[in-house]
Amino acid sequence: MKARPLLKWAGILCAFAAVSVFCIEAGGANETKGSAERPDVIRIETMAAYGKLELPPVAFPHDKHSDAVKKAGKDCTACHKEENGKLSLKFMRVKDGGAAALKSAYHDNCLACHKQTAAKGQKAGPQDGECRACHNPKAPAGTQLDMGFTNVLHYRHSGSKDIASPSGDKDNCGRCHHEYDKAAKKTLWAKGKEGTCRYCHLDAPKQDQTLGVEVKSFRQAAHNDCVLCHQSMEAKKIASGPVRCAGCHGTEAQKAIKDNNKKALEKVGELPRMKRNQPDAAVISVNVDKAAVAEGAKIYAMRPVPFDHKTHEQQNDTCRACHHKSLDSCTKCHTTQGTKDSNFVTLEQAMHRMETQRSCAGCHQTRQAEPKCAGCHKASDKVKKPEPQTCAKCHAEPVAGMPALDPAALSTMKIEEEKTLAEPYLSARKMEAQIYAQDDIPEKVMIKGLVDEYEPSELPHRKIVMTLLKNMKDDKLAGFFHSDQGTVCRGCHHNSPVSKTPPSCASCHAKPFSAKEPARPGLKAAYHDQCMGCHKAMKLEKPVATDCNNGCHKPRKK
Amino acid sequence: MRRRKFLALMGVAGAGLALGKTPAQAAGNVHFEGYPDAKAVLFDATRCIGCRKCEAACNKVNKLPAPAKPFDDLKVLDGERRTTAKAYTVVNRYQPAGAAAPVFRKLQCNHCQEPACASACFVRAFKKNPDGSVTYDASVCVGCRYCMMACPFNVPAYEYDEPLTPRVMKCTMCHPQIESGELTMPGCVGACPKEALVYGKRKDILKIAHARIEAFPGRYVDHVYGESEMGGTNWLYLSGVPFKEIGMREDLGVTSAPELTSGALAVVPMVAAVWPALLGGIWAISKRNGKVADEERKEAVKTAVAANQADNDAKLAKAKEQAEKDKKDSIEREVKKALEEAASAAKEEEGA
Amino acid sequence: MTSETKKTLFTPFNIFAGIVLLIGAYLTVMRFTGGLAAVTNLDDNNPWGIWIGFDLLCGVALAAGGFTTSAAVYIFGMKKYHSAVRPAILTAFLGYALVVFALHYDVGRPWRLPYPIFLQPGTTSLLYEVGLCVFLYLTVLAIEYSVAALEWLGLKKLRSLVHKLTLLLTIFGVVLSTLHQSSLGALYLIAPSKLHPLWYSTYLPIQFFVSAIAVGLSMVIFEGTLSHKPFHHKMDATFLAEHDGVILGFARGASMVLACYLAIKIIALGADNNWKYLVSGWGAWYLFEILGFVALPSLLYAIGSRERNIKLIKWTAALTVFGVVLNRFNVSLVAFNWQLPSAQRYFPSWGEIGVSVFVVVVGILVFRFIVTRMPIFYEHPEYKDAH
Amino acid sequence: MEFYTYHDFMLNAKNAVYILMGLIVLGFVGLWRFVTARDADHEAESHEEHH
Repeated sequence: MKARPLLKWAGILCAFAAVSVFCIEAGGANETKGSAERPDVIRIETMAAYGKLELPPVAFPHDKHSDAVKKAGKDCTACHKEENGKLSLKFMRVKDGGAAALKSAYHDNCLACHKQTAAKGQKAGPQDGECRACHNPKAPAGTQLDMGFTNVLHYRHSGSKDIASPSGDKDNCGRCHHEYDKAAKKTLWAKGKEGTCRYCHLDAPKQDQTLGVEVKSFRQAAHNDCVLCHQSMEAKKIASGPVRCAGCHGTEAQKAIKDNNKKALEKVGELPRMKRNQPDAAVISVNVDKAAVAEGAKIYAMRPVPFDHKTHEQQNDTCRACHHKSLDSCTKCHTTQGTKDSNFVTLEQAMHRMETQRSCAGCHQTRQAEPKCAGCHKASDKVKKPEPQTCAKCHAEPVAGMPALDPAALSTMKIEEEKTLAEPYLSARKMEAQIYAQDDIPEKVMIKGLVDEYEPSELPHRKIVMTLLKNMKDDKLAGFFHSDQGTVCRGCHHNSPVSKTPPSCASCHAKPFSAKEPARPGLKAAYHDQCMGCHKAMKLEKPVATDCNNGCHKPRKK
Repeated sequence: MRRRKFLALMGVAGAGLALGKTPAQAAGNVHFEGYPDAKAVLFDATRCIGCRKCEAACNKVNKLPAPAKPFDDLKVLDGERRTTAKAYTVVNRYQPAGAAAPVFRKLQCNHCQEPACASACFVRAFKKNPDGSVTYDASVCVGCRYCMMACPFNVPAYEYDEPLTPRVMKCTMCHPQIESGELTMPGCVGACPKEALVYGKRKDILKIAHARIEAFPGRYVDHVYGESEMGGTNWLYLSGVPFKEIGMREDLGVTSAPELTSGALAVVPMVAAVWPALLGGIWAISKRNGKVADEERKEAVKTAVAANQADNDAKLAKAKEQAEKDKKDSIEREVKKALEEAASAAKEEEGA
Repeated sequence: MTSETKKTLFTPFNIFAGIVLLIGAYLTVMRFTGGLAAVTNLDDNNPWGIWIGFDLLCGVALAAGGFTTSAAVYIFGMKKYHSAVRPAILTAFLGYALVVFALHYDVGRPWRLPYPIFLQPGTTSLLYEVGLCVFLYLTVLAIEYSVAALEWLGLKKLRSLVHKLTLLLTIFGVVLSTLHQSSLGALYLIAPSKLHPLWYSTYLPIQFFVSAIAVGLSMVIFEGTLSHKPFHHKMDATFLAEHDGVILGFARGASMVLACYLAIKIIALGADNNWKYLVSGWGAWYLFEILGFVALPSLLYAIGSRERNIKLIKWTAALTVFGVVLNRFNVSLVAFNWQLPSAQRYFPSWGEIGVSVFVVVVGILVFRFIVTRMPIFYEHPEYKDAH
Repeated sequence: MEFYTYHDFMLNAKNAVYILMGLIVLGFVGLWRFVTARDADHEAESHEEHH
């Protein structure tokens, strides 16, 4: 009899164990699943500034709310207070007044509205007591795509008749571009000093000591200026830009914007240049120690580079592509030693670093990744330093009869004057790819490496060369860099001097795995690697690399 | 009495536990780098085009039976394959997420620096040769397949359809053919049109592999697979996609197979050395305990009887009687029970 | 007597045994003419199936009753369990003999089984250690068991000579059992990448050894219970009188050993910091094993021995035996190759199951043959008090 | 938890094991007391029976 309660006890323990096993399993199985893209979901975690959050942040669907408010016949002021005639981006307040105030701002207003709506018998959000409905850690996170303001979009604004200049000027730049005037205590248009918003409006709001104001974050500035303007236009029934989150930050919307940009560009033909007094051409040169020069010191530096600013403007989406901090000239911050403002990135690095798209070489390299170029320029393999003759392409050799490009003289020159110096050099540049005379290019090359298995392979040599040349037509960048005879040949005939009659492949590539040159491929691999590698990079479907008998080889006749 | 025995048992168990772990960690501060001139093969997945020429060459060089589908039939690549008794090497195709083109990977014996198969074999049928290859001797193999259990790369295959003379089959790095002068490099390496396979001294091969990573940082994952996996292998791999995307385990660790078992092997002599002495001691103690207890009991009874004989005679007699009766009852009960059980058993048996 | 024998020849068990023997014969022919592929589901990724997982691992574990009982009686001086020794030794002897018998089916060239010991020892292999110990222990068990056979045959002098070796053989037996019971676990130490981390541990050898003691004790209880019915008439008064005492004592021992095993299992979990794996399907299966078949039987044994509940103890013995079988299956089959896609996982063929059943039935038949003839459950009248 | 050094891993694992060790020893004592609790009763009972 005594055994009974003990057995019961053991049974209960067993059941408990079994239940916990399944609970643990259930816990493990619960993984957050990927949800559809929600550009309007904002994480509300303002309270985090006042200590550890008691409950998870709230995932707030903004568009859903603005639609509901609109439907209810109210406007933005239902949730956003006005300050100096402008809506505050914060919810039901102008300033965060501490943890308690914040908490009640959200709880009182959200829940009150939900309650009212529910009382009217309409679909409403979570009610008092349903904490986890808002503070839901498993709610889908919002995914907001960055909104890019390209030069075309800029033109669509600057060229719009609906956007008038506030000061009555011909140009409407002042409608958006501004500077804070300390004396007037407000923002004013500084004509000719416009830059992109991000130069001043950084990722986070920042107290500016000299101006004595807090400079809004880019996010605040963009929402304030773009969205509120769009809204006011909309109120005046003028066709305008997006006002909903998804309108800028959604995939669909961005595609639509891109399409509209394209249409606008087609309509105008060539995109008008921005009016910011930028040069058509300039000369990029190292900074010099003027005092030392005055004393007659000689300058040892790379030759200055004539730069076609106008062409590069057309090739880029935004000014920020190169001018990442300000619209000043590169050499202002990037000196030979680098400055604190440039984070000690030197001029050489700023122009040649491969890891960044902002440098000349880095940006040009991305062009080489295009299939038509990639056969020779296998992008990922670029670690070799460029050959000396490549340097001279940009760092112009002095040409008789043309003005000398002297760093010392350039350092005191105004940018408008540089144009006259640069233009002769730019117009003298050969911008078309060159090749040897047709007769000097062998038409066919017979490769007899695998004669024990296959008939000799026939390489359509001239056809290949001419195709490469054709690919470079109408391409200024390619034309400029391949304007010497023999440059194109080096795509295959590598590691030997440029020549009309380069050495045959077999003169370097013999048997594989030589002890002295273990990294050098044997002849078989050298051919296969070169041909297949190029075909693959250029995305040429045929011949299929593994189709030996129908591709390059034919089985040997017995 | 019981408590004392329990404590003794616990002591033994404790000693056993202690023995089980300490030698395992004291495996000795020894380190081996392998044969100095061992050869290795480097497989570069960024070069492999999946033409199966290596498979064909391997088949030819090792005189393996012809496959069901010819080697130029690339449809075979649609399924993932492994090495078998009839194919020492196979090439598989993978489509890693985000990669533009499929990636190929060749499988064969990796010729571990410290082979698991050799460590696991209880007849020493596997041998690590000075040229880096790991070879197998069928003339002593019992066919227990522990080598296949041990191999972290799932390489050795077995002739399951051989009733009496099954062999374990795996790549030999063409050791016999190179030894005899028939080949200068493994068959697969010689056949590769792209030099996706490089043959040379392991030390040089490692240098080449690292040089390639350095020369083309964007092209390769910064790791030479096999440099340290399972203590290092003599078949090394480079890849442009994470190795696990091309069917290679990245969680094998760097501990070689012999090191994994050295701890357990170290305990073996300890058990033989410690157990007999310990057990003998326990036996002696328990024997003496038994004797002492017997004497004590006798002594106690004697004293009690002597002291109480006079005035307790009657009581004792009564108690004895009672005890007697109890004993009888219990025996009777037992016998009765036994009889009943026997009867019921017999009955059941009859019934059946 | 003869009529009785005839009458019992066609019992349901005998008919079943006959069928199994016929199937076994067929499978034997298939195995040795068509190779392993003809009868098994083994493949290159799964070289070891139930012939190792059940016949070898479980066979050896379940035969652990021999060394635990003889050690308890002869070394630890627990004389009151004396009557349990002979059945346990016989079970162990048959168990090991059957393991070796079954291995002949599994290995490729069975006649080479002596190679590792006599021709070319691969001493780095834990399988060599297992092989050597099983070989030696089988010899020890044969000698230990031979006392009964010699009594049956009436060879008094030889019998008393062998009997004098009892202590020596027992100690030797414990040493060998310690070694190979643990080494069976150590076999898997070489494959950390294939065995699920919840089951893989550097403590595997100790886990196998301790669980073998637990299952050894349980097998004495379990097998005693099974034998009780058919062979009751063969059991003498001492055996029957001691039987309940044996059960209670062994239950208490098994409870502690199982608790010890549980402790080792949990420590192994902590030592490798594998807690995270508990929160998964594998974790649930692992907890099912150690809670349901280690912790629970330990508790039930404790309750049973405390309350002197023989019935509960007997059921718990069955639970423990099943639990250790489950553990061996988990290590060798379920959690082994856990990372392979399910299509490449192993499941035994009917032929493999058939051979395993065949081996077990052969064991039962031999056991029956011996206990009905030799002094196993009773003391030979001529050798009473000879120990 | 992620570990970057073997030392960190061991520190974490061993901390857990030492705590487990304590719990296990206590558990053993508890189990042993549970199993043997009736032994005294039985001895007492049988003693009484004899008188």
